[in-house]
Amino acid sequence: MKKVFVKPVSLTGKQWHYCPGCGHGIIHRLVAECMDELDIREKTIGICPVGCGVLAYEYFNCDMLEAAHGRAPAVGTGLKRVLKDRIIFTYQGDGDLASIGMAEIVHAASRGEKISVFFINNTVYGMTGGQMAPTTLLGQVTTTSPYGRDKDREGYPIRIAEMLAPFEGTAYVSRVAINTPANVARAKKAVKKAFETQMQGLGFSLVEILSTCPTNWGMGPVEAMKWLESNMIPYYPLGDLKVKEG
Amino acid sequence: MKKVFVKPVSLTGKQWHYCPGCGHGIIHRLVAECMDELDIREKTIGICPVGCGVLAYEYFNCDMLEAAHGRAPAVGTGLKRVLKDRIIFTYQGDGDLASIGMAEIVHAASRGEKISVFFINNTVYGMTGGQMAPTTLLGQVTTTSPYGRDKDREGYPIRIAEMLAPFEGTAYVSRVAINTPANVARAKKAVKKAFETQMQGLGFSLVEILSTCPTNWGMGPVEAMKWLESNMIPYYPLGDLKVKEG
Amino acid sequence: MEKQILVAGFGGQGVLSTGLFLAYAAMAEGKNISYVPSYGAEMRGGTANCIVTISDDEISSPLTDTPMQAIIFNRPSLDRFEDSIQPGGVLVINSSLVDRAPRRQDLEVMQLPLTELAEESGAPGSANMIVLGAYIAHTGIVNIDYVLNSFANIFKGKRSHTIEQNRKAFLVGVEYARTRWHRS
Amino acid sequence: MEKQILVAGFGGQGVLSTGLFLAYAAMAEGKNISYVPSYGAEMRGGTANCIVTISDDEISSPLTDTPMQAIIFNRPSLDRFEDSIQPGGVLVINSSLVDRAPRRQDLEVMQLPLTELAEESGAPGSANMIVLGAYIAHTGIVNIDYVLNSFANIFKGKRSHTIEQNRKAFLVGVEYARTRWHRS
Amino acid sequence: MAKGRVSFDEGRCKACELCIYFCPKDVIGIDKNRINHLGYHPAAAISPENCNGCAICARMCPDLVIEVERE
Amino acid sequence: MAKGRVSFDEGRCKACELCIYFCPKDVIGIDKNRINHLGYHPAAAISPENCNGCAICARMCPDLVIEVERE
Amino acid sequence: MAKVLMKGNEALGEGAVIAGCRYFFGYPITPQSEVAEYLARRLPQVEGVFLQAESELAAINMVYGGAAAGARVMTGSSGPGISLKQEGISFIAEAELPCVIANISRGGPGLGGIQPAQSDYFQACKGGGHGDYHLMVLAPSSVQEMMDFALLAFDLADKYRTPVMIMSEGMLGQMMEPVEVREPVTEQYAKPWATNGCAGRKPNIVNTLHLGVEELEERNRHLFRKYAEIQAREKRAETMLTKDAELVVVAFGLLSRVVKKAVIEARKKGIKVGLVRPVTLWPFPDEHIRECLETAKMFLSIEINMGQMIEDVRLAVNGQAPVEFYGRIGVVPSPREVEEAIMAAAEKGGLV
Amino acid sequence: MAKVLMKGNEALGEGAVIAGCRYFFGYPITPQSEVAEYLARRLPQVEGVFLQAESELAAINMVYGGAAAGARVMTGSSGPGISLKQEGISFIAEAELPCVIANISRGGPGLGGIQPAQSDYFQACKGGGHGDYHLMVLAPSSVQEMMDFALLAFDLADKYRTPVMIMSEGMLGQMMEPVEVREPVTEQYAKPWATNGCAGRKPNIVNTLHLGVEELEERNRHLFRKYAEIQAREKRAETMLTKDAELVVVAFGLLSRVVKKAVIEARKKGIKVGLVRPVTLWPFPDEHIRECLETAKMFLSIEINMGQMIEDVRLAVNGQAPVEFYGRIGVVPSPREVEEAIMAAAEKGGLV
Ligand SMILES: Cc1ncc(C[n+]2csc(CCOP(=O)(O)OP(=O)(O)O)c2C)c(N)n1
Ligand SMILES: Cc1ncc(C[n+]2csc(CCOP(=O)(O)OP(=O)(O)O)c2C)c(N)n1
Ligand code: SF4
Ligand code: SF4
Ligand code: SF4
Ligand code: SF4
Ligand code: SF4
Ligand code: SF4
Ligand SMILES: [Mg+2]
Ligand SMILES: [Mg+2]
Repeated sequence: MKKVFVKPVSLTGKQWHYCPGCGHGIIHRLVAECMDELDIREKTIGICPVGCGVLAYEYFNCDMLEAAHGRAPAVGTGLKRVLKDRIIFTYQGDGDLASIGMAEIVHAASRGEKISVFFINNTVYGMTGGQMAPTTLLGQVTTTSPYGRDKDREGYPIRIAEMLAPFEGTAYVSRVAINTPANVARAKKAVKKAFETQMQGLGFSLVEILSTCPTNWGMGPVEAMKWLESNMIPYYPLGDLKVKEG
Repeated sequence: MKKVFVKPVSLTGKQWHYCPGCGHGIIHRLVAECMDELDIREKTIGICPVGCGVLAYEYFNCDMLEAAHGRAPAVGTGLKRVLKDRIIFTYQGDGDLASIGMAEIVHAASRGEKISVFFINNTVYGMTGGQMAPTTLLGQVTTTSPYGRDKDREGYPIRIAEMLAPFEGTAYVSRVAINTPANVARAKKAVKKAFETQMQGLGFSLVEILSTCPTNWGMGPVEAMKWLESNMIPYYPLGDLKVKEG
Repeated sequence: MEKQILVAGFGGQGVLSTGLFLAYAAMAEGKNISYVPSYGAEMRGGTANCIVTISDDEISSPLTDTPMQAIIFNRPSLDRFEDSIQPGGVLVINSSLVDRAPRRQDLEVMQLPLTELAEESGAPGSANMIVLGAYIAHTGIVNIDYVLNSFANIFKGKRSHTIEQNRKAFLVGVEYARTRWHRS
Repeated sequence: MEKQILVAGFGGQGVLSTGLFLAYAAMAEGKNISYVPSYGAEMRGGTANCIVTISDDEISSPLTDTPMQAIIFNRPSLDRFEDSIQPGGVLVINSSLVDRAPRRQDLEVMQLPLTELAEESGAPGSANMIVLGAYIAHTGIVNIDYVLNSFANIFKGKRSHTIEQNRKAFLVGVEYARTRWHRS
Repeated sequence: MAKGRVSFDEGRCKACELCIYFCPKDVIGIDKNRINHLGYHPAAAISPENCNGCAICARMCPDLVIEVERE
Repeated sequence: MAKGRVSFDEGRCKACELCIYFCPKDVIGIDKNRINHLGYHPAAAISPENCNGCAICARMCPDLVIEVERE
Repeated sequence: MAKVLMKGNEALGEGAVIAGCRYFFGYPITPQSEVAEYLARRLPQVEGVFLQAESELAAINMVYGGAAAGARVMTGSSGPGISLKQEGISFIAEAELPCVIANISRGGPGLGGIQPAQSDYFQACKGGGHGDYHLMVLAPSSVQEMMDFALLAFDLADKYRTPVMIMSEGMLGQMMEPVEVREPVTEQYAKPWATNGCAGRKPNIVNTLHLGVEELEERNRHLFRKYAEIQAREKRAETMLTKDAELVVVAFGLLSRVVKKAVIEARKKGIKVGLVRPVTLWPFPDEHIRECLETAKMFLSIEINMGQMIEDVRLAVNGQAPVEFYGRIGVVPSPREVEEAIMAAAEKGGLV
Repeated sequence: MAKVLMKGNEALGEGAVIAGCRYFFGYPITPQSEVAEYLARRLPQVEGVFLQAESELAAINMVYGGAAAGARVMTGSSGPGISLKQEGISFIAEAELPCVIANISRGGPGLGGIQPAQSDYFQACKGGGHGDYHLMVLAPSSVQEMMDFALLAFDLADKYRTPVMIMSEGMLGQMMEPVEVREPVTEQYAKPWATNGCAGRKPNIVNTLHLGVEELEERNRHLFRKYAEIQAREKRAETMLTKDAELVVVAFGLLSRVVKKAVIEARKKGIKVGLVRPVTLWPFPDEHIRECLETAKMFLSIEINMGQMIEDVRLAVNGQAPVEFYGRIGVVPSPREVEEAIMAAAEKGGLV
């Protein structure tokens, strides 16, 4: 028998603090597997968000920075401008990237900053206990949209991938999900493509990854995967939105 | 003989501080004329940017606020949420709106905040002496892009109207210019439409107005109008990008 | 007299609601109370604890690092807090998740296999009500009949459908204490 | 001795470059200098002024509100600064834009119609060089031959094509001072 | 004869020449003989008889200098 | 017979049941008889003989609990 | 009226509602989020508006707009979020717009931790933003005061046209105590300066730009005349056992209750110790402290930080007695620990 | 070497280049913009990077990234922009990342004016951001010092792994003086902690989060041990005529030069007056001030603000002499005005 699935070396292996069934764990692994496969661990520097992923610096087995809430793209810009030949990625939640960090992500994308952004859209602020995110769906109940998100009160959910793809500075923009084995495989491909895009110096890359937050959605992990499928994917369609070839 | 052109009453008539031939003067007048024609001066509250338009509170003859750099859409949101039946407009430059204020404008638009935004794109930071703006054209020399804006160093100019028009919260998005009498007439129509959109409660409205900064472009006012035509309009095409009907 | 009770365990074990219930019950009985959770909302997992102060007079300090009594849900909490309990105090331990005996000799130690009891009782989510029943029955820190009567007030609104289940679990604990624990 | 010269006028009149030229010239002559502009870059229009300090020794304070000498380009500047000039000081006035005589009797007042002179000389943008020529010729604050020789150093780089024009304007001023102004 | 009449609030004029450039009838010019308190030679009607009252000058003037009347 | 073998790093398991749900061969179940130090009943192979080594379980496990071998 | 068991953050939120606040603009952050969550549920019930801003920056600027409109408006945050609001706070102070800002604080700097701390004292009291200005800063010590100070804060804000900060340890926001729910206040202040449409009057302007040299200076002096008035009228402190105290402990917030207990215990051991608890951190109650100089031989500032308020205590004491410090970070020391600190100070000062 | 006539802002920029700084991330603001503009031209010439950030927030976080990468990095701003950077500054201080921040300051609060001011003293020295931390703050008084302090700042930043602020009045950034251009420095500090790829070593982590109670406290104590070391070693001040001074004026920055002249004039009138000019505002040179107590009967803090540094002067003097204040806003008082203020203080103190 040979091992067909082992932990990637780009993870420290430290047990993470995520809730049972949380999508962050799967996504961490995908990112690390791609680092392994591209053999870039030693020249990669990752940037954690503020959000449930804040402790990712304990999990990724490469140099890591923990940035202020929403500012990872700016921190990444500072890093990359100094270390032009290193691989920089940010790992950001929807509160982090799409709410407080909106200016930084738009400008990093527009500048064509050569970094890779992994954007974890779970429609909610996980870490702070389930408040509304810019990506919260209409009607969705959260602790700060207790009557269900209403377009007239809280406005519409933002589609980040669609917003950034038209920018001339973006080289690769894709949306994937982790709700089925097939989608996880596609998600991994997209993560890899994002890294490759950066390695080829083509420009800014972003993968929006639809994920789950069973805890704050108030459902079990399996149910959460189904909810993602039937509620999120219709509003946030999957697929590549922009692929600039090298 | 009857008067066919007089100063609008929605202006105080105070002499403004703008440089000779500056587009701000024309745009101020258009906004004021629309307020006159719609008879909304007494229920309009305007918000000044930080930028050459900062002193607009001395020029518009209605209640005025002067906001921190880039934050006018947030200030406008605060005002409008309290004063639901009043008309709120912001007047913002490209540094103010598209650089430091990016998060605020995107979110106000996405929320469908019922305010009208007049966005003066003159490809440069006028007030601070001609630094690069997000809208500075490729190759354009400014004091902070002294070697000409280069896509690899400073990134690409941002097209704000195109970026915001797809949002579900936006009801009216248009781009106009002030370089010819015909375009000035169209610009006025757009400004009026933006106010009307707000009065009908349809959502967020934004008019991007291509304007001139002879001083920092280093040319005479007439030459500046020509430069606008031959350099800006090709990259920033004119026309309505979104019109939601009431 | 001011009594301070520590409740400690894993994040998901109902530690905070245990303390809160105690606070409500004491308040219903007319006592002065305060309830101080350790809050870790920015962290998933990890440990949680809270301190409930119950007093006949005005409470000066809602805090202590030497509680009189403690309800301990897991091993890390025992390790962390055992030494802090006041001599002669009460220590209630969930023996399902604590695999060692307490070192202290000067405490009244009560154990109960909470996970098993909860599963037996058919309500795995009600472990905290079981321990409360046992603890209150044993210590009499609040009047137990009073508590049983105020269930409806405490679980009001959205949680009212849980009253019966919680009451049942509470009684499991009361029963356990009455049959297995003896006042020393 | 520390001499402080104020230059004041409208934003677009070349007020600051007048002061700067003076500073460069004095520096070229080996003096200690400092140049303090009022900066109004966040404002278009409005007024501008600067203070140049020229000294044989180290300059302690680059600032003053009582300059010894002043070059005034317009009426508002005269209104604002007339009183501040030290008794016995020199006051140079652009009479094209100053429609009143100075009130002070204790100053050496020199006037010249700058706008007209500049237009006559065919270089409307060089009014500031004219006033400089007149002022330096009259006061001898820096050695005039030295100044004429260092034009090339001061207008270096991108501005070198303006040397001739500026020199010409400067000489217009020198000529004006020599023919029209007399030392009192 | 003129169908229109333009008048200039001279003190506001900054001599940007936009009115001159856009006037379809070449009515306006800079008056080199005057200097306003801002230090500019203001614009003025040099061929008032040609004015058709179209108000283009006023609409392109950034400084609210011009008022226009028409028959 | 089994073409694959799954092994569980039991102490990491949080009993989310994703592996169970996604395993195409119904190999995995929750082991009610065990409690790990996190307080969960961990997942375990209840029908190991059915395992085909596809590693879907491991790929869907958020907690890096599972290693998979195949012939 | 029967008391209700409430979380500090909820009591603060309800206090705002009682004070007539109908607008809350905020952004979630632990340990402040429950203020927002409470008001997200509560404000729509009273026809108010809760809006989750895209950031703290946006939130404070929405407050700027809402306050300019003449409404009673509140925002809240903690640590990093309060830092992000500094520009806006400076603008609000300069524009003299009344509003209430809650800082349910955590430990820093940086992301720090969510543990209770008083490390934002300097930021709150010395002006974290640019320029010369002050906030009024209230430091509640109980859940009841979270509610009561909300009422007080809105009143002070309107009265002096100034931003008022309610600063509490995170723990006070999270803990629960029975609260007597207050009666709605009725006094409201006329706001003829509000920018709410100029029908029937001249336009109003809300502005913080002052390009003229004299104008800027006069504006600053105007603000400082107001601050002097506030200092003259609004210094508040609670004192306990200070009449004959040789050792005076100074402590604020939730911590002050712990200190109270410790002071009582230390008294039992014969130490002549008293407590001054600043209620207003700005204006700082220096006179209350100076009054103690009749008997005090030593002061002890106890804080949950590395030593911040101690500077104000020193400034008040002005060299007339030694001022000692005892500090923790991220932890509210227990009564026993504080008692030990008191005993140690007393010993050092020869007061045992 | 021949001197070159330079603007203060340009001298600062060139000083940074000489110090080996190759990265500048900033956002325009008057009166700081020339620092950015100078470096936009200059850095590409030395293979460096100038990047205009989308905002001050982005700029300070780019600095965070660039400093973490191990480079010498600078940013600059003024007033409102510095306020926007407070969160980032707190993060940088906590993460112990070396960098230089220029505050070419203006008058506030709010948008205020672009006039020269020293109104950001509190913000710079007491911690404008959240949490317990300090910046080192240098206050140059001449264009030459704008350059020299840039060199010094980068050295101190690396040596202590701390952000260093250079704070000057806007006027000093704008004015021109002849400058002796310094030689490039060669000493560079090893940065084994930099996050620049973990080839051949264990991964490095730059982090400011400390969830454990003990961890957070220990982290704060660690920082404060460092600050104590800085206080012990790096206090700098210039003193003039203090040996026998009965009246000691304290003033910093460009203003201190004006005060110098006034002190000399006042001496001529028989007043025994001297000057202490703090060069480091933090650590504050309290010992230099205390040394004056041998002869000093009175202190006078002169500032271009409403009275900020005076608190540090008072803390240093600790009640042993009265401390008076003279302040302006948005205006550097003239030597004559300062002289009058000195004479008035001397009269009040009976020192004439
Ligand atoms: C400046 C600032 N504001 C707010 C917070 C509080 N905060 C921490 S995480 C978070 C939201 C996280 O949500 P998201 O980015 O969606 O990540 P998730 O936890 O869902 O993965 C917030 C608001 C903070 N730490 N800093
Ligand atoms: C927080 C902050 N950052 C920077 C500035 C300086 N500033 C004033 S105006 C301006 C740019 C103005 O450019 P734009 O918005 O394009 O307006 P314009 O002058 O071109 O009309 C800047 C950067 C400021 N006042 N506040
Ligand atoms: S709160 Fe949600 S996102 Fe955060 S760890 Fe738990 S499940 Fe995952
Ligand atoms: S700087 Fe440019 S935008 Fe500003 S007033 Fe002058 S011409 Fe207009
Ligand atoms: S109204 Fe028309 S024709 Fe007359 S001056 Fe103006 S632009 Fe020319
Ligand atoms: S357009 Fe207006 S400001 Fe310009 S020259 Fe004509 S009248 Fe004067
Ligand atoms: S490897 Fe495939 S078959 Fe085997 S347990 Fe995992 S999912 Fe089931
Ligand atoms: S998916 Fe992983 S964590 Fe979840 S139950 Fe299976 S083994 Fe356990
Ligand atoms: Mg999220
Ligand atoms: Mg612009």
